[in-house]
Amino acid sequence: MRRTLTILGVASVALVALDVILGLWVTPPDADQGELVRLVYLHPALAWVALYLAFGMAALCAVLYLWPRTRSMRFDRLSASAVEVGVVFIGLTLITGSIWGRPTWGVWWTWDARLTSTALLGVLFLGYLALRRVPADPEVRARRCAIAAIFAAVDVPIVHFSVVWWQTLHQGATVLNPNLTPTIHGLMAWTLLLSFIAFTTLFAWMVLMRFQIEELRESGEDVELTRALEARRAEGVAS
Amino acid sequence: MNAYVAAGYVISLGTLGAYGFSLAIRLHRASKRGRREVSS
Amino acid sequence: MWRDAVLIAGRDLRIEARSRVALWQVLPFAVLTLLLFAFALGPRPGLLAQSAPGLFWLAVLFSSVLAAQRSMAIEGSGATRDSVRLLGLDPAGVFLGKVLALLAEMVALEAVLLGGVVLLFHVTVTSWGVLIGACLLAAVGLCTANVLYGSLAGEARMRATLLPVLVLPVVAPVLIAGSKAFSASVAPGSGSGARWLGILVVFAVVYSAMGVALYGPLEES
Amino acid sequence: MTNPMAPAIYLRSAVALAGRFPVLAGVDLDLDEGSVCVVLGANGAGKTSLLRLLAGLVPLASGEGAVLDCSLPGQARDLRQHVGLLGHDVGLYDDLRPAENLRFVLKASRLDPGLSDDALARVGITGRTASTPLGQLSAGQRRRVGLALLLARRPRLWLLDEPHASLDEPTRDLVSELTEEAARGGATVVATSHEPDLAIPMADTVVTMSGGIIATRAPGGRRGDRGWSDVA
Repeated sequence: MRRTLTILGVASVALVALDVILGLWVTPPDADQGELVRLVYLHPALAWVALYLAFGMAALCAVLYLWPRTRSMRFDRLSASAVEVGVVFIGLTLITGSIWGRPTWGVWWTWDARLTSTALLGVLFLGYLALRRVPADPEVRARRCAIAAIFAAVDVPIVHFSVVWWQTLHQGATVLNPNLTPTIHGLMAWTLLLSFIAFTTLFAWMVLMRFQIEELRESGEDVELTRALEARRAEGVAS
Repeated sequence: MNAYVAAGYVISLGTLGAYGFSLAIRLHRASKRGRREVSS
Repeated sequence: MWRDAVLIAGRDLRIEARSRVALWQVLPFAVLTLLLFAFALGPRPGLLAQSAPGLFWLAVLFSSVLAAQRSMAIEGSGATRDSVRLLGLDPAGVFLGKVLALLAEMVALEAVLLGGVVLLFHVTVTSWGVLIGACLLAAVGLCTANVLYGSLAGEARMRATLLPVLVLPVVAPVLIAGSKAFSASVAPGSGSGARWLGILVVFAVVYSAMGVALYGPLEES
Repeated sequence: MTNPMAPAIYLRSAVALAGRFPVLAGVDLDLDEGSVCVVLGANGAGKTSLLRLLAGLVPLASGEGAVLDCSLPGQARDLRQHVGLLGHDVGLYDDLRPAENLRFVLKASRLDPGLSDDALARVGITGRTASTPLGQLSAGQRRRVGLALLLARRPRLWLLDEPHASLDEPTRDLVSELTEEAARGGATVVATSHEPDLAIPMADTVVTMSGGIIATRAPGGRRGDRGWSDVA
């Protein structure tokens, strides 16, 4: 397990570094957006990891945990790790999104459909993390969190449609905000693809690490359990 | 280099770096605690 | 399932009838929020009438969370929870029962708030059908989500602060769709109300189905 | 009905957890149908957790267990309907009147709600006390309503958590009387207690718990109607 972690770690750092070098220096600036387009090698990849990868994985693991045949605490830990890393990525998606919006629309935050639903989902999963911190029996906490993850995942399409309809009526998405990912070709397209791969690997590395932390913490507690049993019995004999 | 682009990259990479580093530390501490439990 | 639902709803409503919490605490809170909104936005009638749809649903949303806190408090913790779990009720029935009881309170609450908005904010509603439909559908959605997240939030001391954090982001689409449906019912002849009712229907159906399916494992915790 | 030979309660090195702490650390217990068992022990010895395990409310973390032919932890849910649990807090609704509380529970257990009135009469909850909300009754009166609930539901397993605690003389006698009546009627009774002088005379078996396990086991003072009693 440790070996895969280090390999993944090195790979993700290398890929991200390559993406940054290509994105910042090698690829040409865009015709109308100029240098600003370089954010395209960051924002879409972050959003893809945050919205689809992280929360898709969290929901999938939650379902697997709730399904009696495949129930195991590992899925609960995987789900929680995916959410925690996912929330970090969602934060960055929002930050890079609003940085990109500032020069184009003149404001840090616009009620653009994608930004709004991303923010809402971010808050939704902050609720998951809040629920996770509630002290409870591990199985009970796992069950609650799994159900919360499924609720959040089910809410994604509802949020998406209601925000998109709400937003288009509001100020017409297509008129004001140019498509965030301008049509690109050649080296830029390759770098964009690279950015997706780089951040997916980074995500995998982080989730695995977070998962390993939970595993070690859990195994630490199992060891303690056997010692706790002896201590409990000794307590009886002593009294 | 456009200021916004720089800000975007610095913030993103900085946060990811910091978070990755914190994960590494927590992992190290957890594995040390794990080993100490088993050995003692 | 329905037998248990009626039983639980009866119990909750009887407890409400005895303790009158919804009547003397949640209702004043709802009306109070309307006044606070008016104070915040200033007395100019045009502004209030224009923002009335949003304000109405905000008042409904916050009151629904308050009412749900109360409904979950009935479940109690410790001994009361144990004794109910010993009765072998069908979890889906318990869920539907609690939703029905909360729904009764919510519909009454919405009626009063609707009166308040129309009077205080000088709102003239043209198509009442869309508005009433939105209120009922949204109430179902709100109640199902609130009961689900109420049991998810678990013990009382955590729930006071955890329930709003959990449930409000989830019911945001109800707030959006509700407000849009309300403004559609106020603006003469604009036919887009149906779309928002569609969202409310989907929300209500999805959360009712999930409640019936997932309330069992939830109660086990 | 359970075949007479199989014990109503069978536990082998049963472990139950509260979070990470093993409240029950390997309990071995055998009790026959229709017998009364009293569990003594210091606070924190795990008495209440044992009752909740027997009620199927706490999962059996490890070891073997079967109560009223329901194996633990798998059939805990089916076991619950046959169990009556009465703790310090009676676990009913303070806003409702005693009769309303009982009718709710009886209807939920698919029993005739009419049973509530004579059950309440049997425990002496009548007249004005019967029509005041449970929240305004004294601890003793609330305990009586709890007992009335058990009488009406007639569960096959009675689990009483310190039934005599903080009760006046007549109510204590009522508790002992009803427990005896239930056992004679074929129910199995397990009660924890801090008053050995009250508990032992009404018990077939007396066990003491400490540190999450059963330390000692001895026969109690109750002459089982089966006429045997191995005088240790």
